[in-house]
Amino acid sequence: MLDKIGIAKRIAQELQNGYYVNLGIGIPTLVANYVPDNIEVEFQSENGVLGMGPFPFDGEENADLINAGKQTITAMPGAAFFDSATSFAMIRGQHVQLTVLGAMEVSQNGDIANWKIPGRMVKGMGGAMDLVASAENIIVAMMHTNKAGESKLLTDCSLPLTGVACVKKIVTNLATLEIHGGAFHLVERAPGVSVDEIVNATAGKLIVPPLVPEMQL
Amino acid sequence: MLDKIGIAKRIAQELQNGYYVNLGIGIPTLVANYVPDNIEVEFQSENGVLGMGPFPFDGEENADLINAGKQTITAMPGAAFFDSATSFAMIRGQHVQLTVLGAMEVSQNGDIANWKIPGRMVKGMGGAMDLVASAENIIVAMMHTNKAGESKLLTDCSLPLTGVACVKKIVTNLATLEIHGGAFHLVERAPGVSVDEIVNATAGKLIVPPLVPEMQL
Amino acid sequence: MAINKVVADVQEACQGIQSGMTLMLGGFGLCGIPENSIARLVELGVTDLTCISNNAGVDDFGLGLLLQGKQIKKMISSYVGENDEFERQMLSGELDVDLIPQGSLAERCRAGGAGIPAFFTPAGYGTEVGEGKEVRVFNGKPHILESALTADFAIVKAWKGDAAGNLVFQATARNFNPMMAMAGKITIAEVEELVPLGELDPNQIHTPGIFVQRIFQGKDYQKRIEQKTVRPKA
Amino acid sequence: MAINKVVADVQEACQGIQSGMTLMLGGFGLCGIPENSIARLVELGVTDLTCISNNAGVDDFGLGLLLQGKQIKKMISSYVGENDEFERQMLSGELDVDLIPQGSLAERCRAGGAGIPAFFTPAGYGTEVGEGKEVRVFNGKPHILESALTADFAIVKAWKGDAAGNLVFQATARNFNPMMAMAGKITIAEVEELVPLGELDPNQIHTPGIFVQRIFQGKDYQKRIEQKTVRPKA
Repeated sequence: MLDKIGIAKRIAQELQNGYYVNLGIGIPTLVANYVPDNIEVEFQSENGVLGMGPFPFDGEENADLINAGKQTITAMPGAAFFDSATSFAMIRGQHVQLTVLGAMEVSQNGDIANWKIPGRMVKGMGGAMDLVASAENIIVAMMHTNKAGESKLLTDCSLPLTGVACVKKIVTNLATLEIHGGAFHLVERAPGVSVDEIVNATAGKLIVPPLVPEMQL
Repeated sequence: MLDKIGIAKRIAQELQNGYYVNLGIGIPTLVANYVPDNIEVEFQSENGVLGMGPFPFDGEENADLINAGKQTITAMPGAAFFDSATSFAMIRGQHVQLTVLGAMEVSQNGDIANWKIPGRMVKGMGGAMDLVASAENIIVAMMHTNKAGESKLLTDCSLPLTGVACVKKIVTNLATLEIHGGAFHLVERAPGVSVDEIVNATAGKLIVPPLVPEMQL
Repeated sequence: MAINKVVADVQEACQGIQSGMTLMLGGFGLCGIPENSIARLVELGVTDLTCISNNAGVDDFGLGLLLQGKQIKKMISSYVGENDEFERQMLSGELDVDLIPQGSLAERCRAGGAGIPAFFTPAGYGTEVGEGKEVRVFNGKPHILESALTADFAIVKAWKGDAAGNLVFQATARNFNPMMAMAGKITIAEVEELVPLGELDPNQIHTPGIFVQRIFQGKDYQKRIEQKTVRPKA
Repeated sequence: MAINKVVADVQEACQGIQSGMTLMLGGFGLCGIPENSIARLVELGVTDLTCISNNAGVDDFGLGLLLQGKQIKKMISSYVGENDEFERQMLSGELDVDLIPQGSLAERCRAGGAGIPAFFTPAGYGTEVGEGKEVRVFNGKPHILESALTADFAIVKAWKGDAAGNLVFQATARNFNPMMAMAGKITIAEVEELVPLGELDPNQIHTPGIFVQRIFQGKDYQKRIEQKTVRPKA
């Protein structure tokens, strides 16, 4: 079974040379730590920076330079700053090759819910709706089940949607799955996880091929 | 009767302190020479400059700095350069207070035709359609009649339109006129021009008030 | 000559702002917010404001200060976390909240400033954001029609500015400020440094002065950091 | 690390451009046009091109060079004067011409790059530009629906650029270049000066590198002036 770092490491394998990547808050943020050495990628933050670098050294933080999670950051050589309209032009115009974000629920046709729980305080969707509606390549990083042990991979989402039929790939603590043809397709097992465990933790329609390899991390 | 310079001088009287102004090619360009001393205006050129200055001194021209007529220009202190989308955001968003342009025909409801003569080579509308459709305050600078002596102030335009119901004021070699309520309203006579001459040269509906003052230039 | 937009101070800059008005306020979180003008709005005590701003500040800073004084009737934002008083007023029904996808919010402000009354975007299709909005399919993909936003006053904060109203922003403090500057009937710009006319390179202006009606040099900027995140020196 | 977009020369930059493709070419008149790439298109001899460009050059420079070789099937422009060969081909029916209001052209390119498939604008309503287009009234004013433009290749010219593809333009040579850079499936940028990574101030980038796929340093720029207009020294 993977921990959050394991999920981030597995998603980092999806990075390709030349990708512009938008990482959501939480597990997705960790992906930046595991970029393979032999490729160049640039991280976009929707509040207006391309070429995000690591966090600043203590004492060198700049209040004018933050990421979408409002954390202080640095900029790499070759970075660019821009306004929010230009930032979402990049996203909506599909210039960002990969979007990684968390989710509360994903359905078997690729719907995603990650912004609102009825009856609880709603903080807003931020840039998530633009990201999921626009990206050609979205990977969801999440736990396979919620804190109550219920599957987050469903026939239909029960929560208000963030986007429709947009998720193509999911990496959870248990497995890598793809979504097409109205079903989850099991691609890889997390280390030490059996196919049965994944089947039991998946409420939506799940296609299991004869051979399910274990992830190589 | 006014010559082109006279028309430009009369239109310059319409300038008010703080106006951003877009001047079309031809007579309108001359207006920049007659800005009253006691006011500040800035000239916008739709190819991407705000704060246009005079033509450069010979030998100081810069191929990268031109106006919409492709003439070499200079920029004043406080000028700004921007792209064409931003430029027309200024125009379409009504941030430019006054647009002055020439016309082949104007109708009594404010339609304007100034870009195309069927059967002749069509060069294109350039920015004229955006300018006339967007501006709150358009002044047409033109001769009252064409080379054949026919009125250019018509009931309906005969040429393909550039814009509909958009012209509010016209300054010709003969008169200043306003357009409202589906008619031309005579406001001023050019020096030495009689009301009868103006009436005879105007094909569209013309309202003539009891008293028509002569322009003060 | 350049048109002079300089006003003496924040008091003069905020003249005419009245209760019931719609305001746009630049900034992302606490980054790039018009601190001086917000403080002045608190002083003025104007109420029933509709505030268009990506976020709502924190309890004791940014728009949180206006929420404390119950000056805001409605917030139009993309994300409003990090604010307990906001949550209290929203849950009690005192505060009306319209949540908009962040990219649509940015583009709707730009559209308002650019004279584009409406445009199609895929963001929000099939969600409650799309409810009641026209849907149209382009290239096989459903989009919804979103409308322009404008405001009685837009209030923005820049790094540098000049008397002509030209603005330059610093790093990610730019965010929503340029689009909001475009969309205000009257746009107030407060700047950290008001420089002499001609000092800003005309190639390097982020917001041309035509979009700014009033400009002044602000003071005592706190520039608070919401999430100070650092790594240890090696 | 920044993604490296540098190609060796104009030959490598223009690889893949084929007959029948749609190209966007930056520039206003002869100001800010991609001179090196246009010369390469002449060498390549590709034909049946659809060229989206505000203007069509003059007889012996700019896109006029492609017209001479009858390489262009269709022009999408706002203004095409100053070109006799253009006129001849247009009147003879060899060349198809789509004339678009300049602001709509700029916005349609931006929309293409920004994932906005269509938007409403007042420009062209009631004229032949509006014929066959959807009309809708906003705030009492009729608008027409205009659609996004994209291209197989966008070819732009900048003043300075870096390996990450970031571009900075000079004065009014910026014009259509930034929007076209956004709207190309592949965007080629030729620059007067390719500077080392990190030399451009990230605050002062006009076109962020994400919009550029290939960049090279051009040479032998003529930068012709169409209308040299001067005043005598006092």
